[in-house]
Amino acid sequence: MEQGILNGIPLHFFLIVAAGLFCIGLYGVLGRKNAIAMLMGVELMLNAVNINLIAFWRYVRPETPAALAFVAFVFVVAAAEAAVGLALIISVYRNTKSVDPEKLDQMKF
Amino acid sequence: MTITLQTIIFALLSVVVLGSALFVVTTRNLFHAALMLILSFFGVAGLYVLLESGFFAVAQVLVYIGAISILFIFAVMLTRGMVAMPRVNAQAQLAALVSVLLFVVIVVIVNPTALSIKVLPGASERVLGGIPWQFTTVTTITDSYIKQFGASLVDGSAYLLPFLLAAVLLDIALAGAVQVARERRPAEVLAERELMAAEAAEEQQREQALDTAPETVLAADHH
Amino acid sequence: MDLLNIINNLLKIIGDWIYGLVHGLVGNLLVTDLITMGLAAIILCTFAALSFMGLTYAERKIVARIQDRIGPNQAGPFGLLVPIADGIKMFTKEDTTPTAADRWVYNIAPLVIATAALTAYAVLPLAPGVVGTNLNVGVVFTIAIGSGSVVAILMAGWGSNNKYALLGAFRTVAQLIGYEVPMLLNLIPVVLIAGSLSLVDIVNVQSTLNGSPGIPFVLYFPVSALIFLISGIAETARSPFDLLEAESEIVAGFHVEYSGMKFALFFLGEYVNALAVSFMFATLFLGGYNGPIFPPYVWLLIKAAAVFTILMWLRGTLPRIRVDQMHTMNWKFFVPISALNLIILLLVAKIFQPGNAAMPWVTPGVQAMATAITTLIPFLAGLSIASRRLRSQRDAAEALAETRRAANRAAVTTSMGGAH
Amino acid sequence: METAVRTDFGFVGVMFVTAFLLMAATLYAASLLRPKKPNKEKLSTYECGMETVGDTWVQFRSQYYIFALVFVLFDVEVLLLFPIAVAFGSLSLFATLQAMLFVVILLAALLFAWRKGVLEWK
Repeated sequence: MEQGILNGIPLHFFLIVAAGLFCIGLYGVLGRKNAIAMLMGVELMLNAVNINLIAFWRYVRPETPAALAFVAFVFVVAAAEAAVGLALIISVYRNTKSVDPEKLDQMKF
Repeated sequence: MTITLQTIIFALLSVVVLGSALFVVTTRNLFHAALMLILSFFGVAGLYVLLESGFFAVAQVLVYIGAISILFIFAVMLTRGMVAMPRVNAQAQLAALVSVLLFVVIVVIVNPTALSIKVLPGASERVLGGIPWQFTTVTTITDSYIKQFGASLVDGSAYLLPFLLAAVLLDIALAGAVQVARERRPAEVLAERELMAAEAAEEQQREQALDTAPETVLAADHH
Repeated sequence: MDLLNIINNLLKIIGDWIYGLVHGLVGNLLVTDLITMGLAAIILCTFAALSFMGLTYAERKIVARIQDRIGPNQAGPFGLLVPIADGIKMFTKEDTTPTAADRWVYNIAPLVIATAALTAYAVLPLAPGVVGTNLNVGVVFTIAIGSGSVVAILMAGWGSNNKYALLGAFRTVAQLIGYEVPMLLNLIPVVLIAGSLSLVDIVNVQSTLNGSPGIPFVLYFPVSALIFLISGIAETARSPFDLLEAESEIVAGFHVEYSGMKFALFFLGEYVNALAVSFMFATLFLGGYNGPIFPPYVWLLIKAAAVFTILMWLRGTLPRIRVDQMHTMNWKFFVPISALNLIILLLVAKIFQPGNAAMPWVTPGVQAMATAITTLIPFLAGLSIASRRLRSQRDAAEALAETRRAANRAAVTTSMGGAH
Repeated sequence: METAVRTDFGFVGVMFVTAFLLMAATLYAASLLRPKKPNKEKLSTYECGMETVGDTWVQFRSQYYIFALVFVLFDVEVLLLFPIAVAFGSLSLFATLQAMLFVVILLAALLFAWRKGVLEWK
């Protein structure tokens, strides 16, 4: 059984790159000691998801825009997440002079 | 496998994307991390071009590089002095292990040569959510995909609801972020603190009243 | 083929000839494509760089005339060699990297800004069939590539490790991202009517070929065109929006630490961007290369030159605006008005869409009139409200100052009376 | 076998690389031509002749961040509006009304920021 190949690149190449990006992002979220760096990790993970969605759209179902709608909403969610997350970090930094999430063990400031 | 121009570009882009992403999660300097994040986004836009979805490549540049990265850089600069902090937390090694394991698992799953792995007992071919995993042809697409996508966003039977909800989500996100991030005048903050203190005192009084004379209060409530 | 045809299609004929030549030499289609694309890219970059040199000269001369000066007149006849002298100076000037600077970031920033500015020319339609690449998302591409300069400015500000550079970068970026919003919002009306994001399609809709209406979009959307042009000037940070730079008042903002060729690249980026805005305006709103009698590429150059002359004129005459005025104008006037316009346009353009069976009298001309009138009304209303408001604010401030002065005078006279 | 290059974005890539190389070559040529006589005074941070006081991290106001927030909102909005604008010719009146509603919802966010007074430059 031959695989569908686009311009000489099979689908699983994209999937593996996306998996790599996702795992690097995951490490960023879990392992960094800085809240902004953790959010950067989240953005990397969202990008990996987008690569997967567009790859599947292009290879499997290019005739329906379902995946594209998902990608657009991931864009929206990523923007909203970055906006609110960074606003929170700035606010917390103003009050505690720290962006280390481990130090945020109080319920209020 | 034949080597075409596209495969070479794909390899280069993959190296750029993954390399800069690794730099992002390991560097000590947050500003450099933000710049490398931009490079990674750029590489991902290149991957979209290879996937022949030019609109999303440009959208990636517009939204991720033009907007979200700017937010990140502003946040890095507003939380100044945090440029060189400890890179990793205590669970970093465990996190690395988990990430590598996850990567290995995904590679095993998407590896198309391992046809013998069956997701369910008795399943003859990997079928995930109605999409046959093995497909034979890749159809060509036309430029009308943007049009199709745009029409589906405002089509009541397609993605109209999520589209409007996206607008509401953006609204709420902006309102919340503005409320959290804006610098309030000291007088405003003081007034709010006084209000909170007054509320707390009132609460305490009520509790004391409950403690000293529970029966009467309960009786009063009952009537 | 007659001479007229040859002149009209000169660029295309030359391009085809070069392509054929290279193909004959190489034989391989892939390599031919790559070589010709590389040649085209070099030609476009050289064109942009040369026009940068020419424009600096033209701008100095014209602004000098506006301000009743002579301008450069020493180097060569009419000072024509000034750009070359400038170039030699830039090349041979010492180029310092401050010890405190973040070396990599500092050195790459000018490259990023110049590259981003030049890459925008890849989608510009120069004549029928002559375009770097007919990208099906060309309009968004030109705006998206502009975010490269935002990143470059932040890199320069950070990399210099200088308070003023960083503050200047912050201010510049606040301005650039602010004015990107009305620019984007006013692109949408054009896309609505053209039904395509490709710049070539947008130009074709404005021509009379293939049964298109042949109405330039400035007649459809005069308000959008105006706001787009003003935002474009602010986007390129030119006078009267050059307050982050304010050469005559404060140090030069984010590029205070740059000298020599790196500074020249920032300057080049600025000019190339301004020229790109002129070309974009000519393409999107003035009909691009369409026009009678003259060959298409001449028309495009005439239109772009006209827009750039307006830019120079504004620079020569208007005073620099204040930073609070700039942000107020954007967020409280341009953005709401553009969004309002968009809402109105969606409805009006839909109702007056040509080809509606119920209203056979609707032609593209009627549609253009409807959209133009319905957007002009809220714009003028907003303008009058804003001006009345500003005037009352100014009057109130002046009245307050007058009462204070009067009180001061009274206090002075009483104290003097006490001394007597 | 020869493969035809997809020239639409291919040229953008070529243009990008060419522009970058040309500009880098210019910088390199300048580095060959120009004098290089650095000294400590010359390489110090420029501050109108004064010694720099403190580090570069002066306090920035979060005003900048809030402008960026509103910008992000409209950027994403426009991104979603572009495909709708492309499809506009064949949209029904109902669909057009939905697109208008979308803009109205986002205009509400701008009005909120306006009412909160964060669009002022103080």
